Amino acid sequence: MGKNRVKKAGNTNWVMTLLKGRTLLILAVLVIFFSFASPNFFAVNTGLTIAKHVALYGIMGIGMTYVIITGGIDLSVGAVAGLSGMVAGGLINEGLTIAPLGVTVYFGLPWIILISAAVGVLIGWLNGFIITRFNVAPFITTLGTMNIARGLANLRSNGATFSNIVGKEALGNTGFNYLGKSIFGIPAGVIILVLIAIVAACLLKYTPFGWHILAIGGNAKAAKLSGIKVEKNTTLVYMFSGFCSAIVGMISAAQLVAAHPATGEGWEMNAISAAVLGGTSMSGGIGSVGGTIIGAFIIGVINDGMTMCGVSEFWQKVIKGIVVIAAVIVDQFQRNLQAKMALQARNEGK
Amino acid sequence: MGKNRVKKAGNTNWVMTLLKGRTLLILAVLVIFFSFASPNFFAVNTGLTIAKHVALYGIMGIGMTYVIITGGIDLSVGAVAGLSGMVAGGLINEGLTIAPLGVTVYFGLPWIILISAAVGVLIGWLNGFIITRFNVAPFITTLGTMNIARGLANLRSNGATFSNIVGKEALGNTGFNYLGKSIFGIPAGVIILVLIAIVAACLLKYTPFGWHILAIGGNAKAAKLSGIKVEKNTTLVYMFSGFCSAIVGMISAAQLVAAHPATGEGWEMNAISAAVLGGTSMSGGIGSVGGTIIGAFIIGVINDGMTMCGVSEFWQKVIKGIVVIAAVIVDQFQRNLQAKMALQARNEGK
Amino acid sequence: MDKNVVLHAEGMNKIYPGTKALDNVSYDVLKGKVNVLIGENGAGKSTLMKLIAGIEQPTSGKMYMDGEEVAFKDTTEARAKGIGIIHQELSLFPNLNVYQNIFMGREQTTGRFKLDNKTHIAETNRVLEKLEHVMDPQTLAGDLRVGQQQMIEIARNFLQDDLKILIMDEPTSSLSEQEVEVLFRLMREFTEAGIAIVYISHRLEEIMRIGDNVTILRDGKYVARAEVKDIDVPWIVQQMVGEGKSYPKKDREIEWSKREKVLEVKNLTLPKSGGGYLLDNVNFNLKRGEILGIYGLMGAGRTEIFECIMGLRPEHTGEIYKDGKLLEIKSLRGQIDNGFAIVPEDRQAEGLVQTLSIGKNISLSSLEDYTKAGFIVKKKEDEQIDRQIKDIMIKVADKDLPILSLSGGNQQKVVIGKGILTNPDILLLDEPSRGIDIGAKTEVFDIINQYAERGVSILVISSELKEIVSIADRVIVLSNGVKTGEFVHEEVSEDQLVLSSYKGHGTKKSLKEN
Amino acid sequence: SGCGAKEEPAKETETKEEAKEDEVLKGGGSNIIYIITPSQSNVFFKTEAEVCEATAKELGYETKVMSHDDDATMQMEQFEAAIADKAAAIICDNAGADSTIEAVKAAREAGIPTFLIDREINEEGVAISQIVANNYQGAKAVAEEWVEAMGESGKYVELLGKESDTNAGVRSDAFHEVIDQYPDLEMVAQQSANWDQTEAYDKMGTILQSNPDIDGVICGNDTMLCGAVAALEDAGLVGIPVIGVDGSDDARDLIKAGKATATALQQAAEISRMAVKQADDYLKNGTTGLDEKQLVDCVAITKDNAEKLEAFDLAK
Ligand SMILES: Nc1ncnc2c1ncn2[C@@H]1O[C@H](COP(=O)(O)OP(=O)(O)OP(=O)(O)O)[C@@H](O)[C@H]1O
Ligand SMILES: Nc1ncnc2c1ncn2[C@@H]1O[C@H](COP(=O)(O)OP(=O)(O)OP(=O)(O)O)[C@@H](O)[C@H]1O
Ligand SMILES: O[C@@H]1[C@H](O)[C@H](O)CO[C@H]1O
Ligand SMILES: [Mg+2]
Ligand SMILES: [Mg+2]
Repeated sequence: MGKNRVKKAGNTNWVMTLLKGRTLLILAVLVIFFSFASPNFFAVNTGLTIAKHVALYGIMGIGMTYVIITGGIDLSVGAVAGLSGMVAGGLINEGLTIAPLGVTVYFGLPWIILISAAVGVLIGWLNGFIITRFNVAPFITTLGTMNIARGLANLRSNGATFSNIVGKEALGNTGFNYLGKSIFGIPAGVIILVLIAIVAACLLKYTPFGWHILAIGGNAKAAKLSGIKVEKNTTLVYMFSGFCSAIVGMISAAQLVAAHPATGEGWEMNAISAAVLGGTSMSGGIGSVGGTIIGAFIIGVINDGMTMCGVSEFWQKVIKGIVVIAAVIVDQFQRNLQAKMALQARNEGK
Repeated sequence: MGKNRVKKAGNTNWVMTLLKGRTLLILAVLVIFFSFASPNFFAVNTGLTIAKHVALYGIMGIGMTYVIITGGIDLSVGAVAGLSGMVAGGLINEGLTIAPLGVTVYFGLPWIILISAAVGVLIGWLNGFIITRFNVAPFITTLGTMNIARGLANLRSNGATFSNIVGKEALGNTGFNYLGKSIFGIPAGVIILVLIAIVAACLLKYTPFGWHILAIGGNAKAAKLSGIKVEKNTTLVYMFSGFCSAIVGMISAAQLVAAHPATGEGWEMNAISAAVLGGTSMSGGIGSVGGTIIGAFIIGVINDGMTMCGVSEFWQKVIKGIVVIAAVIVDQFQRNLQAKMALQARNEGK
Repeated sequence: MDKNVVLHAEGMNKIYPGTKALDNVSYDVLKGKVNVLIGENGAGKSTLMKLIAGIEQPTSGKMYMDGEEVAFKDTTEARAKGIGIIHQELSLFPNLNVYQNIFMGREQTTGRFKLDNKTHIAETNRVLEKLEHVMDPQTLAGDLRVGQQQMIEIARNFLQDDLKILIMDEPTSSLSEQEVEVLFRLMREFTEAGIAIVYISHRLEEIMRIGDNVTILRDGKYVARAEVKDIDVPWIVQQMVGEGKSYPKKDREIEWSKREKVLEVKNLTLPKSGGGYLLDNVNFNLKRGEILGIYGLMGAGRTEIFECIMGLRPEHTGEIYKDGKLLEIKSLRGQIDNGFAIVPEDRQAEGLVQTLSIGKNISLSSLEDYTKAGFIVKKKEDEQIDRQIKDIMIKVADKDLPILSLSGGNQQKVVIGKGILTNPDILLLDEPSRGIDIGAKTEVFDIINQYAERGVSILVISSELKEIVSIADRVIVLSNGVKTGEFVHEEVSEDQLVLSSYKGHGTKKSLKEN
Repeated sequence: SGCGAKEEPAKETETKEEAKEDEVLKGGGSNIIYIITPSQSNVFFKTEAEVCEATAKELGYETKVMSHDDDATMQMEQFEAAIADKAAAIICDNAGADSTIEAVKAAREAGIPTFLIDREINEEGVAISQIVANNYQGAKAVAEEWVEAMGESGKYVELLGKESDTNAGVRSDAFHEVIDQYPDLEMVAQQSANWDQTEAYDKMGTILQSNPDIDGVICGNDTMLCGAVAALEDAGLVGIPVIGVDGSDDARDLIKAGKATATALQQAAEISRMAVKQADDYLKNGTTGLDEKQLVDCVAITKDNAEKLEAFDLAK
């Protein structure tokens, strides 16, 4: 894990710091490149727009990072985003109809957000439960819940879009769309990203919980014998991932002022790429929130950069594929080099 | 691996055989269910139709099974299918234009099939090379090549479809579409599936190569120490997966008598589900071709069965998700039970 | 060159990033002899063997076999020259069965491709017969116990005809006297057939029995070579460590009868899947500050006792009392909170988190103790870690280095340190000295004693007689899940232990089995 | 009403004649009509499916509704399922002008008549009817509205539909046939958003960075129009000329609110009704009495007629 490894180089610190910035370097290169390729690329506003797009898979990527650290994977994130968006949109436009009583309840904004987030957490719990209780492979479990969540999202409205989800003064459920607006020029999504990132990073680095999930990913058996509640913590992690996805779903719905059941299709891949580009190891036990955010920005910069250069979507696909692989390869090299230097440091230390 | 464990039960054989048929049971249940649910379901023609559909992800699933056994995963299969279809379609309708010479070469059918298959194998090799040479995680590697292959497929025709790919007598490149027809009432795809399945099954069970990839998935380090060429074999496996996908791409193009660049989007998930439903372990080292084919049929029966029952696509998604998870859970139970019985047999054997 | 030398290695160097694992070592392997190679953890034994077996390539240096120079770029090439190796770390395929494991990489085929499983199975049975370790060749390796797996590891190398050199890197680390006997007999057969054996072990008394000549390495350098008949254990230790060291002799004058029982186990019974018992009505108790040794043949059920106590075997029956109170064992975490700590048998698989630093591996079990408002207070944590490192003498440059940068012995100490930091009343140690050198071993025992003195009660499993005799205040012996003996320190003698350890086994056959 | 069957060139009629002559399709035997559309989560297709289902039920048919997600292979599988299920007829908004032909042929061989809606295929004489909105005419109509709103000059952006969908090309061509006559209208960016709302929103947002000073946007369909408008609002560009195609209620509301200029209503509801009615006629009388290819003109929806629009239907 970037951070961790770095410390190792007692003496050769500055080289390490450089290496630590592995992916940061790649990001820098990309930014410089596009700044020349497209005149208006290097500008505050462009930065904000990219940040706004990045926020979405950044937040997802953080949840994903946690999951991958435990040695798992969560394919359901995109579908969960779609579902929670639909739940929110539905509650705003149609409220909650309790058939037997024949009444329709309209909730206030806080409740709407709470319920929609809860839906995500619930699916996350389901993932964790199936994975830990029946030890079904995470890939399959979340592939299954992905289908389930997507299906439910569509069933909520029978495939229709909830449009103009601004709520009504009368019902006191207005304001949802502010999740998509900017506050003091900073997109709400970006602010939320920062908040979640700070919390997630602290949890991971400064609390027993964080180290416990790192241990689970590193060696589940040893973790268990060290008295770590493997099942419980793993489940919590999937719940967190579900939560993040739900938030993303709401933000994206708010931005469009409309909730569409197909929202989030394929986003899981962006989230995973972000995490891995950020140095998270697919084999678990290694990963950092900071890295993931850098990873998310790499993806964002490629996407928007190429769009601004007017690259055809076909080439965009090809280039994206190449860059992702290349970035990870470079990352590998730097990591090995780091490990080497660590050993060196150690033996000099002797 | 089902097979392996079963042998252990020297005496309690018949129960074992029943358990061995784990997924087979599930399949049976589904068939019976749909036979009642939809009048025309239980019929030879329906069977053939389903088989024809299953052939596609069955073949892909076999390649995927090999990959997963080595402990990897191949997300590029769908895109590769799309690409090879486009290559074939392009060669038939437009031939190969060598700009500098300003000539256009038209190949005969065997060559067309060969070249298109080669493309798949090539991408498979690229996967294997990146994974073994730079040890990039298979998930990321194949995610990258998936984008690359999909992009190239679109670039080949700029997103357009190659229609009516029957070839011209004059150019001697006719006959491609027979890959999509039936021979003595049996769809060509099904025949190809059977052939590939037999070869793949024998390779896996009766040759050193088969042992070696099982060993790689079981304990790569030990495999290396046993003198097994881990890199080489792993790469071969990805090439095989690429080959299978290419074949699938051609069959599907032949069935439609048209090659469409978007063909195969999302098929990787079907292939993976088929393998896992067939008892392949995502953690590697365990899997069988026979199982995968059963798994493929489970998916096929669910899809076509629900379609014929007129289940809405949304419910289809939900149900499919549930069935996949449920099937794997059942599988788990039976497997544990099997393991127990195996031990029993062994201890009685003492 | 002497024609008794099958292999001569000249000026071998191996440099790992930052480590000089081997420093210009020359080495002769003598025909028909047991060539012993010893040295402390990290001395370079395995490295030298890896070079000879083609697993790693030397940074510089040449090797000669009967006169001509040889170089191996992988194990296959070495094997072709008749060199086989039994690896220090188990390297089996849990997903494959016994005969697949044995023949992996050396498959027999009928025709060019078809695997010949008839032969595989027949050969497997033959070899296992020879090893007196009969088992169903169809069994999955994953279902075997450590010891049995070690046997498979050994069996693999017994197939090779045209074997010239057999390297055995700590083959006995998880075998008990019984199996060791068998092994030694086979080794004799080999040497008589003119095969050269290179034998690595940390069990010095073994070496004195089986070895012909001894070569000693220290810090990657050649130190000395001698004929076994001309030397004794103290001499070896002298050469290995530099200054003399041996097992600590304990002289504790304690009236155990007056000490209160902290742990009382009554009628502990654990059914074996498919009939029979892993543990059959086992009773024993543990006093404050006492070190209770558990001896037994591999497979006797010792680890199971620990698993029951730690709540890993909910299916067990019988009562376990701590300080007189009956425990209802819920979870492993619960047991840790109840004041137990376990140091598991298999360091790599169950003891360490390889992705974490040395420090974190030490503090992992007790992180909650260093938190304020839910957050870890770095200072508190570091204090404890540093104290542990000092306390149990872990040799480490920087606690933030990856755990795998430590040598075997120090890794073991880290695992023990982790257990101790939960400050337990009762410490369970399963084979705490497996595969660590005498230096590290004595240090580990010092640690054990030191904590016993502080009033911690300790249960320690060991398969090594000398060790358990010298360290334990009291020893109980398990055999086939039955408690067959109990001896207090004064009266423990090695032969008594051996005797009792067989009591549990009826026929000669079943004795081979377990 | 803006709808009606168009005459088509004689030559096509001939080819159709000989194709039609061969035999009359009786249907698979059951009373089920299979309704296959690209997706249920796109209002446009959803309306198609719903109207088809309703009309078919009125006429006493069973229905099975499914969507192929623009995956021709999946569509083929659904056709084959329909054949196995002995469907009476298939109504389909297809997954590709070329890659659908084989599926329709297969149905034909099984005696099942296919009626295509919204998107045409590149072969005649296999389907019984191809009832498609006149995308070309419709796109041109809204383009004119847009040019006027633009005052015949300014910078603009085009959001294209899925390249794989013929309609995407047709509409873009039509747009430019009109717009390119005005030299002062300058296209500063052209990107595909794959008919998708979120993608349109993101792409628009990005494009606005390289071209903050644009004066108008043209979109291949309404879902993209909605996404684009949302992005424009974020950039404070409310009310600049924006057009789309489809005539969805969401687009209508934006037009009413003055946030969008116009959209071309493809009378999805009408088209769907026609398809089912013709299927019914055909099954009963062995002929629809109409040509295979039927173009239904689109209606330009602007502020003036917006409130008459409801669920892709124009109140008479
Ligand atoms: N792959 C490696 N990378 C870096 N250093 C290594 C590697 N393998 C071994 N070393 C170092 O080389 C030295 C010798 O290791 P080796 O395994 O040969 O010791 P050993 O004598 O076998 O010890 P033990 O008795 O514990 O097996 C040690 O310092 C070890 O840390
Ligand atoms: N996987 C297994 N299946 C069946 N029986 C087993 C298994 N593992 C262990 N046993 C039984 O449990 C008993 C004890 O095994 P275990 O390895 O715990 O003994 P041990 O005394 O701890 O030996 P070791 O010295 O290896 O720790 C043996 O009789 C063995 O038959
Ligand atoms: O005509 C349809 C609609 O415009 C839909 O919105 C996208 O696909 C096109 O083919
Ligand atoms: Mg060693
Ligand atoms: Mg044990």
